[in-house]
Amino acid sequence: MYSQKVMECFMNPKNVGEIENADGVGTVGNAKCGDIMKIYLQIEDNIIRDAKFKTFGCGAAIATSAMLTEMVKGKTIDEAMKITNKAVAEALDGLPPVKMHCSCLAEEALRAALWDYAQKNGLTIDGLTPPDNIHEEEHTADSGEN
Amino acid sequence: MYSQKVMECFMNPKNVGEIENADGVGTVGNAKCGDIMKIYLQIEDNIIRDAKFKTFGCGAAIATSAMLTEMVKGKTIDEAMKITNKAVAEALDGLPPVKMHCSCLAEEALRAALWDYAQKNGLTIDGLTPPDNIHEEEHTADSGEN
Amino acid sequence: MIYLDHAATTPVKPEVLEAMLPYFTEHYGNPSSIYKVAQRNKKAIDDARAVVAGHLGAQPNEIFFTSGGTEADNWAIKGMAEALKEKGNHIITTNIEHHAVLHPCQYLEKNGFEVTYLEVDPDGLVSAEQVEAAIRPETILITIMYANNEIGTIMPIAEIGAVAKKHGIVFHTDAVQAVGHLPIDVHAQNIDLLSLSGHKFYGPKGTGALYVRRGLKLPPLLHGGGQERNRRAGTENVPGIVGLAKALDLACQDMEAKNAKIKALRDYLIDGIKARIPYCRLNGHREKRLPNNVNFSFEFIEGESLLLLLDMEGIAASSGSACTSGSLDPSHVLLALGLPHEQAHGSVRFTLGENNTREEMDVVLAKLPAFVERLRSMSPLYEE
Amino acid sequence: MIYLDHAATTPVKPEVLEAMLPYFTEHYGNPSSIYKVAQRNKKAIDDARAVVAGHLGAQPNEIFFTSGGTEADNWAIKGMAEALKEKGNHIITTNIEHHAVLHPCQYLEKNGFEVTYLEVDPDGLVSAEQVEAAIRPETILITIMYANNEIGTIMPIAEIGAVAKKHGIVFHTDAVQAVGHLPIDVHAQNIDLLSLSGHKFYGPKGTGALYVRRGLKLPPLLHGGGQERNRRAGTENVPGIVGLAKALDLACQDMEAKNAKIKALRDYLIDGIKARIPYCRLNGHREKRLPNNVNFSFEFIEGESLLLLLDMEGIAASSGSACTSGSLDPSHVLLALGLPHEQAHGSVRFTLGENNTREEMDVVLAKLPAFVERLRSMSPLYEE
Ligand SMILES: Cc1ncc(COP(=O)(O)O)c(C=O)c1O
Ligand SMILES: Cc1ncc(COP(=O)(O)O)c(C=O)c1O
Ligand code: FES
Ligand code: FES
Repeated sequence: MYSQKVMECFMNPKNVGEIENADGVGTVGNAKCGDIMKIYLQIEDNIIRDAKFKTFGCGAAIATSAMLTEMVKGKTIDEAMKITNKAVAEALDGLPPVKMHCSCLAEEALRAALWDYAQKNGLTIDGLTPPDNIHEEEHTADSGEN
Repeated sequence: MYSQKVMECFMNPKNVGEIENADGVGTVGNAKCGDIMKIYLQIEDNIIRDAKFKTFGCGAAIATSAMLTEMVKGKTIDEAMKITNKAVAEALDGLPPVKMHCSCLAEEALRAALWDYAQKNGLTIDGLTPPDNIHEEEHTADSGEN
Repeated sequence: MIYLDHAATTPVKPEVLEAMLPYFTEHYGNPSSIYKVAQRNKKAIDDARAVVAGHLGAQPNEIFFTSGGTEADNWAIKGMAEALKEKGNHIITTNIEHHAVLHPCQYLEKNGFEVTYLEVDPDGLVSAEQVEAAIRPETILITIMYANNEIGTIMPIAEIGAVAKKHGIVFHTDAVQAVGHLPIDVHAQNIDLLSLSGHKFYGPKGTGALYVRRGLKLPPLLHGGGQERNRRAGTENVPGIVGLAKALDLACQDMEAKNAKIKALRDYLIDGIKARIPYCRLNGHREKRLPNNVNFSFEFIEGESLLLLLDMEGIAASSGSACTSGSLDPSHVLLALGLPHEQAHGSVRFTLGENNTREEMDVVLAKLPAFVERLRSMSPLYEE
Repeated sequence: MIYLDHAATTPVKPEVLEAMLPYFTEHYGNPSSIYKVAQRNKKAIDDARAVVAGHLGAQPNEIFFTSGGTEADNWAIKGMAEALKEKGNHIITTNIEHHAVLHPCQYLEKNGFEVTYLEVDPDGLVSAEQVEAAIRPETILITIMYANNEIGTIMPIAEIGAVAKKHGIVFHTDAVQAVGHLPIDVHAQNIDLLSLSGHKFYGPKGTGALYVRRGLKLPPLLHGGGQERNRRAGTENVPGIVGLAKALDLACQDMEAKNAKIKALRDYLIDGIKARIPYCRLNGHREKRLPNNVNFSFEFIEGESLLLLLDMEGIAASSGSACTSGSLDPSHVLLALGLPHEQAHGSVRFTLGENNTREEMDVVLAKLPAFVERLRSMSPLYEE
């Protein structure tokens, strides 16, 4: 089901953990949906120096968390803002269709963390809107119970 | 599907044919149903001296015609009247359930021939009622088309 | 044995069985499961779907696997009726469909639908004009078989498809006798739904598929798990699906050459019977006919007895009659052609397969006349 | 591989496959045909029917073969609803049925029926008293599963059957997880309809059966040819039917001894997990439980990730969740037990089979704690 890259990122995920006194923290999803993603950013001079995550979720959720945190490190905020869920999925050599929403979650978590940073520092970031936890759509899957 | 006995009677049926100037002839069934049975009897001194048949019908119809005509030969009319379709079926080591009606047809044909004989000779035969060609019930079968 | 009942069912080809075998004992995991060993089975199903789609000119996501032709027919007809019941309640079909189509139609009639059973001509054909003339504002479905299972007549499917398209009416075809035997292109022929059954082309029994044109909303017939993209519930019959696809693939290889060969045998048998046996009638269209179908009525005799005699000589054929075990019920197809009852009862179908030979036809031609004569001599209907 | 997903599906046993093989390529004739070579297949089906009937305490003419458990469930429920709709429109079931029961019920709700979904207790049980209390004058059907597929809880079927009988209401049970694993006697247990599925007891996928008590008028779900005494149309899947019967026969041999062995392994695994992993919960009843079922919720982690880690070590298990590929949809069964969503998401089912060993359990017990710990360390919900 998952690409080898996803499995690699899942099995040996980078950036697991928390950043103490992080400059921005974003949490999206909720336990009811079975997915919670929490991203911690350390930002200095407009540059993301470090990123870590904690995720309660499926394999894709963990892999995208790991990939996304890896991708943003060293980027400016504007550059980070350009990272889409698609880019993360592509970096993972793709995700199964029913798992694309897990990458959305990652994108949302990043933006929530950036929003948190902006709020704390009285900044506005171009194109950034407040997080609203909309990860609620139904997703149907091609599988049965047994 | 059929017993060996049925197949034997079907493959080498006795008494196929007509009796010229038969003393009694009975025809039952109709082409619409796919079954016509015609039985010819030669009767002398109240005894059935000869019996023959012609049948348009399935294997069971042919086998029961052959068996029935064989069974009545040499019997008195009263004895012949006691031959039931069940007896014919038993003599054939049984018939598949959906084929029992074919043996009814044989019984009916015999009675029709006896009726014909009685009519021609102004007799009444105990228990004999006029033939009425009632071979019309639906029969369902355990099989599919393909 | 000389097997001449390929329209009833075919043996599974050794290559097909071989393709299936690993999925019974080795790759048995449930395709919906997450672990790797099951993923292989998911891929096997996806591959099979692509193969089936390819041979119909369809897309893989337009193919849904079922337990056979009957389920596919029931699903297409009852499903479309349910989906479109607000739009209308009229269905058009023919009077020579397989019971897997007729009986669902009759079931719907008991539930508020109206069904027009178009009458075929003496060769078993309906025309696109007949179909068009029967269309009403409330017509929601046209279901007409691709080729008839008893008499082999091939319907003008592309023309009917064009009429259906012109009027915006959903068109289903029961192609159980055609798939694997005739070239099919659902898009060129404007077919919206198509039923097929694996065991008619050397695949396993209990397998089939329904093609559903993308965008058509067909509700499930079997509700349950989310298999087949939520459209057909039930743990997938992986070996069966793999076998169906393999068989179809093989059937479509060199289809033209194989058909030419079978057609030649068919015509040899038809001409031979006509030349040897008086009072017989070839049922079905002489040209618009499945390459493997021979169906004759022999006057004055009944089909089952003839089948028994043939069987005693190792020749397996079938009666024209829908149900072989009761002659009170003659074939609705033969009656629809206008045959009198006794002729409908006296019909025999020979359906050829890839492995039949000219020698086998010669055996049939050598035995058949005497068998017919023998039964005629017992028949009260036959007077020389 | 350590296969621990036998409730999802089982491999076909070599003896079963062997019994099936001749019917693919050799004895392929259509069982409805008249010729001798097909009669053997008819007999094979009759024999299979007798075997299945025997193991359920039923009569052969009460057994109808289907394409699986899903079809059997759909047929029983929709069929009885159709047959009895003049009598009433109320159905009683539970909130932990398989979707093959729940979805037909929901379908019927859209078509004028009312369904009571009895709430199970925290162990997954309903009581006969609950059933009785839910009965209304218009109740026409009670459908309650024999044993649950996720948590293994075994329902008090005989008691429910007695209640149904007392009130003259038809009782169906989805026994897909029970047949071949638990002793069943439909007459002693007052069961009117019972669904089973071949691939749950080492038989082939795509096979199943419905037991229908003699005298019950159940209209067909699949209309068409006259197979299965006019109740279930479609060319019979002869190898599948033969395989199902053979598998059931083998499953019922030494059932008690086999169950004792599996139960011991099950309990070893349950106790081992409990001893090694904190914050876990065994789902389902501790005693009234399928001999092969182990289902745990591990707090703070999500099931799929755990399954992936197990899979990497060659351990095949399944999540408690109905649909493994989307965690937004937690198992309706676990939620029905009263589990909070995050625990319902964090469940894993191990279902054992005849060939699992104690060594395999030891491997699972050796790996599992570290996997759970690893995922917990990534989880935002877990604070030591
Ligand atoms: C309890 C239960 N009912 C019904 C089914 C459906 O059976 P099948 O998938 O064979 O159609 C299953 C298994 O999938 C099951 O576990
Ligand atoms: C034209 C036609 N339609 C439908 C069917 C039903 O297919 P199955 O028996 O595989 O369900 C058959 C064959 O039996 C057929 O010949
Ligand atoms: S986070 Fe992967 S399924 Fe929702
Ligand atoms: S005479 Fe045999 S089927 Fe009617």
